Amino acid sequence: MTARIGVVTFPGSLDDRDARRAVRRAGAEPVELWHDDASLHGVDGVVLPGGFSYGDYLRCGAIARFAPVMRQIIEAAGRGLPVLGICNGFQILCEAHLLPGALARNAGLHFVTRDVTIRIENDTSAWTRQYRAGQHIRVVLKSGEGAYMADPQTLASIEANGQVLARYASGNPNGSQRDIAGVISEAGNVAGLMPHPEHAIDELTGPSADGIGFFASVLQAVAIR
Amino acid sequence: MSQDVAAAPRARAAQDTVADAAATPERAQPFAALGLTADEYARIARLLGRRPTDAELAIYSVMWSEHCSYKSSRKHLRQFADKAPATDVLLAGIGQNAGVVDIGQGYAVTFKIESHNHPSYVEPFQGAATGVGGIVRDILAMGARPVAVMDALRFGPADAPDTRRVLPGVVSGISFYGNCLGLPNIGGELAFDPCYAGNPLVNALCVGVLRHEDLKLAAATGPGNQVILFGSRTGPDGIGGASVLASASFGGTGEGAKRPSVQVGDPFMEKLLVECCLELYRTGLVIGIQDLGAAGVACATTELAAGGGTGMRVRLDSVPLRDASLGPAEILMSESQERMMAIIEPGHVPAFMDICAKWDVQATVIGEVTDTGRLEMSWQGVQVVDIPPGSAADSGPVYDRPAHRPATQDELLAADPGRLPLPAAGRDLRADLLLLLGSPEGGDKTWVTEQYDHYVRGDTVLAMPHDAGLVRIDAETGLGVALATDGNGRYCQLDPYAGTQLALAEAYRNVAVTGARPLAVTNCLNFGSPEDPAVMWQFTEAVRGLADGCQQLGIPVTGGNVSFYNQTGGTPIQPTPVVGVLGVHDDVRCRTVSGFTAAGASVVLLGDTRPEFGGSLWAWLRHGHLGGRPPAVDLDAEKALAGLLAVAAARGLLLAAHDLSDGGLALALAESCLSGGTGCVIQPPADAAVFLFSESAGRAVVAAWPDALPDLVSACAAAGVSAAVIGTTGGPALELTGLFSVPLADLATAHRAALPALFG
Amino acid sequence: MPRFVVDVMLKPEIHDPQGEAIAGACRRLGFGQVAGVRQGKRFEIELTEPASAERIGELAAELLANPVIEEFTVHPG
Amino acid sequence: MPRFVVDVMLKPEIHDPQGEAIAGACRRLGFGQVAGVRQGKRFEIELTEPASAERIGELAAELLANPVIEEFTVHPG
Ligand SMILES: Nc1ncnc2c1ncn2[C@@H]1O[C@H](COP(=O)(O)OP(=O)(O)O)[C@@H](O)[C@H]1O
Ligand SMILES: [Mg+2]
Repeated sequence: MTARIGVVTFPGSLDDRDARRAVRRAGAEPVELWHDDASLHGVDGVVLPGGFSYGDYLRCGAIARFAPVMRQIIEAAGRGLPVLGICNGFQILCEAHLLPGALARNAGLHFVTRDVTIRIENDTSAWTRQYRAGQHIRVVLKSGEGAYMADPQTLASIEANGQVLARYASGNPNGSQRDIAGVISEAGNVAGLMPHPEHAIDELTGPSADGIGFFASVLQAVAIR
Repeated sequence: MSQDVAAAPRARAAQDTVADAAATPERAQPFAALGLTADEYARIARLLGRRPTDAELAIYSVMWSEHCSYKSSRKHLRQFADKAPATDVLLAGIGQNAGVVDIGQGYAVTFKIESHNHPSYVEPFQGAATGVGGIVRDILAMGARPVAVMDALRFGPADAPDTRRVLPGVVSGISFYGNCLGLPNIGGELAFDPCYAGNPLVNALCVGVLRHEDLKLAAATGPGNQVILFGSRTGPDGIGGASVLASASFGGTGEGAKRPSVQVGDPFMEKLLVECCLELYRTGLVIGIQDLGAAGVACATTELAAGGGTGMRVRLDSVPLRDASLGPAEILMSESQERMMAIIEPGHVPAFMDICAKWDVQATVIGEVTDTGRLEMSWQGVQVVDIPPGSAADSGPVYDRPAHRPATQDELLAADPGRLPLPAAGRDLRADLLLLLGSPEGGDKTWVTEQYDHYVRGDTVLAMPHDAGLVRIDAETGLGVALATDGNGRYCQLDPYAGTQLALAEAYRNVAVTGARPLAVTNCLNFGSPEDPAVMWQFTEAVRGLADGCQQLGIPVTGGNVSFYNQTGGTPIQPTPVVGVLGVHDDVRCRTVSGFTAAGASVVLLGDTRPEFGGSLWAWLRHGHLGGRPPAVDLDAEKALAGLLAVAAARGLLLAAHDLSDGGLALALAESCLSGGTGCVIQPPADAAVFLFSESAGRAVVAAWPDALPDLVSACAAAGVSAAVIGTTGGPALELTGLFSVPLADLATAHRAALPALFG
Repeated sequence: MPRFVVDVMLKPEIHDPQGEAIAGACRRLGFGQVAGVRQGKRFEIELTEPASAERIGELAAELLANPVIEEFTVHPG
Repeated sequence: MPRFVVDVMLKPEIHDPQGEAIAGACRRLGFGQVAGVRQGKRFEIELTEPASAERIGELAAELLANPVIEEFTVHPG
């Protein structure tokens, strides 16, 4: 049986369609989840896609974290369900305190769309096991509030625990502390990534096909689980 | 301040009713302050057989404004229809919200470009943002899913303090609205000239996709059908005019002065509105639909009723308000953003409302379609409007304004650039190349384009820095559309007829270099005051040039927009028609890119180069010179070139193709080297300055694999396109043998420097 | 060190979609008594030497606010 | 109608690039005495019925500010 990966659509989600396409391309079955859903429909993993949920009014992700479906996701994440937040999804996971830290305004103050190279730091998570630690991949960054921030103790502890998922390796595009591009939860099932792997699954429309590994990884993780 | 705590409604006694209007024909009305002439006011009274009510006056004043009625341009724009080439691709044409073009496989696309120049000067961020919002709703109203946007921008000198205020605001406004809406920005323009200092041009384009059967029209049909207003609530946005009316009619409480003329955009609401409309379309319940843009409810109701040949009864007090103190005239004129109006059968209203509720979109029945042929509106029980809708929508005044070629035109043409000293030494040629490449005009636009998301939706095949944007429509077959916009104020200043054809030719060529087949045209005509005969001459020449050019190229104009009164004091901007060309790509996997991505390919210059420097970037930047004739136009040659490029792309002959425009071959080569990360070695002819900097039209530079070269050469011969092998790709530099060599790193530094240095 | 605070708010008649969205979120979170929210900006300005409130007002009008849609107040911080 | 104002500022130890850019712009504009600027948010909240400052503080802590990087103050408006 193929894995079923839910992709949440909040009002204002934009990359939900692309995330579903990536899930399908990796060989899993994408399941549309709606922000108002009271159930996760038995999915094996969840992607919170990029976009501007609720317009990103107030702060990115601040309003989305109170959506009904988030209650289900927070609970299931606690039981080990693999969850990946991409860009706005990462912001939502931080706002929901499923991931440490916060994402602040880019150092350059502008929205930045750029092809970036990131280095995978942790290759054991549910979302990165198809990569090798130290591997460089080319993906798309597109965000206005993508600067990863945490207090010194938090930074020290995520470094010590191996919770840094990936770092920018072609210059720091937004002022993220320690070049952090993504982090994972202590348990390793909840991941947040600022750049977009789902926009890097086909060289015709993206900078590479490197991003598919995130979706292929979760397939493997689900099979083992 | 909020939706729940509304101020007390204005006293109803203050309303000017239809009965009042009949009873008090002599009452003075502030028509002049609303922008109507005495003749126009008299014409309204004649049409109605009485003076208009205040609310009616509001409707006519906005519907008969230059912006909505095209009263100074209409007579000339007819040429687009009269001279339209025979074509079977047009499913809906001029007069609709946007033109619709058949692209095959059951798909159609609709696209249009529109200006938001004045608002963007007053409040750059919101002005530009709402410009994007408005054009997206136009596309949505045709039944299409918007799939991409573009922006053509022109500012005063890049280093002027006011440009530092306006440009970053405009760019972040476009970025904010387009990104938040989830529409990839696939291209545009960025130009600078002192003539735009007090009057920037902000033109936004949107393209949408639909199946043939999904086409929607703005027509209210079926008496008894319900009129539903949905989206944002109506507030006092952009109704400076209506407040004139309010203060004049209601004793001038001064309240009117507070009405803002700036609208604030809510892209989140627009995103919901887009998804909501598309879901509504899928149910098949929508009989007619219209977006609310300039002139708001006044425009939507009159155009829907006129379009359907019906009547309509509207209860203005049903319109959901953000500010309860608004009166009927203000509600009619409000330009609040993110609103649409639909016509629905009564039995389908609940289903309609359910879908709106799902998307959190407020929807309200505000009236119904009638068979009376009258547009009737009530407000708190009294009738405030009773007019034939066509009289406002279609029977506005049409002016044949005087047009005279200004005497100064001859002086301008006489200032021949042939007198300018051409560089000959390698050192000087190199310096001029770096001057162009390092200028805001010729430099890298990444500072702007990086703020735009071009990846969203995952179907963008080409965007900046390529010549045209290219989006995939069907992932199975590879069907896609390419789009480019171009305009050149300098050329048009010298010769508006030829200049407009050059803009058309450039956009056409930009689309063609990707391998796409040009299919249709949209345009945004940015000019000074039509009341100035010299400007009117420029305008008539430009329209004639575009209509003739499209006829010759065999591609119809499907729609567009006219923006007059672009001037500072008495000084108009350079005439700036911006032309958008749409092409179809049968298989986007065969697209041609603009960069040299590999070494060892032959660099071939297609087309003929003549010493043509009139209006050129080189003459302007190197000598501050603007004069003489613009490059010669040869549309048959453009057609031949485009045909050749499509064949070459389909047969996979090309590594790269890049069109030549501003800055000539010099800039094109530098751009291809930089975007592909590979240098080239070029063997220049004797007249290197002409070779490098002339802006002769109808040219492109391509790179072809050595084994494909014979094929390419024979295809060129067959198409009647001259082709000269001028060098080879490869190496770490842009080298002109015997003249100069610039390492790629130095090229890149020069290219990238200008905009970040100015704007941070 | 002398300090000023400049508060910049959208003029009351200007649409504030952001404030409306926040008010909606407050109510959904159980703060039903929230009638409306308007969101503005607060600038805390530190000076190397004293300046008059008028001077800071000039700064606000020129740089911190767009008087077409915003209004501001200056007070010592 | 009861009103509260909530001011939200980045914590002092968090880098505020926006404030820095504004400070630079101030100095370029001839306001050389500007030593530093920090930019935050100001929320004006209108209530249908009175509420305690504590209650508004809860709202701020839960929604209006992100305690990881921001701090806030509540005062009657
Ligand atoms: N305002 C803008 N918005 C989006 N894209 C832009 C803008 N200005 C320039 N571009 C893009 O930057 C690239 C280079 O622009 P330009 O040199 O003017 O192209 P061309 O000469 O082929 O018309 C093109 O891909 C163009 O679409
Ligand atoms: Mg080009």
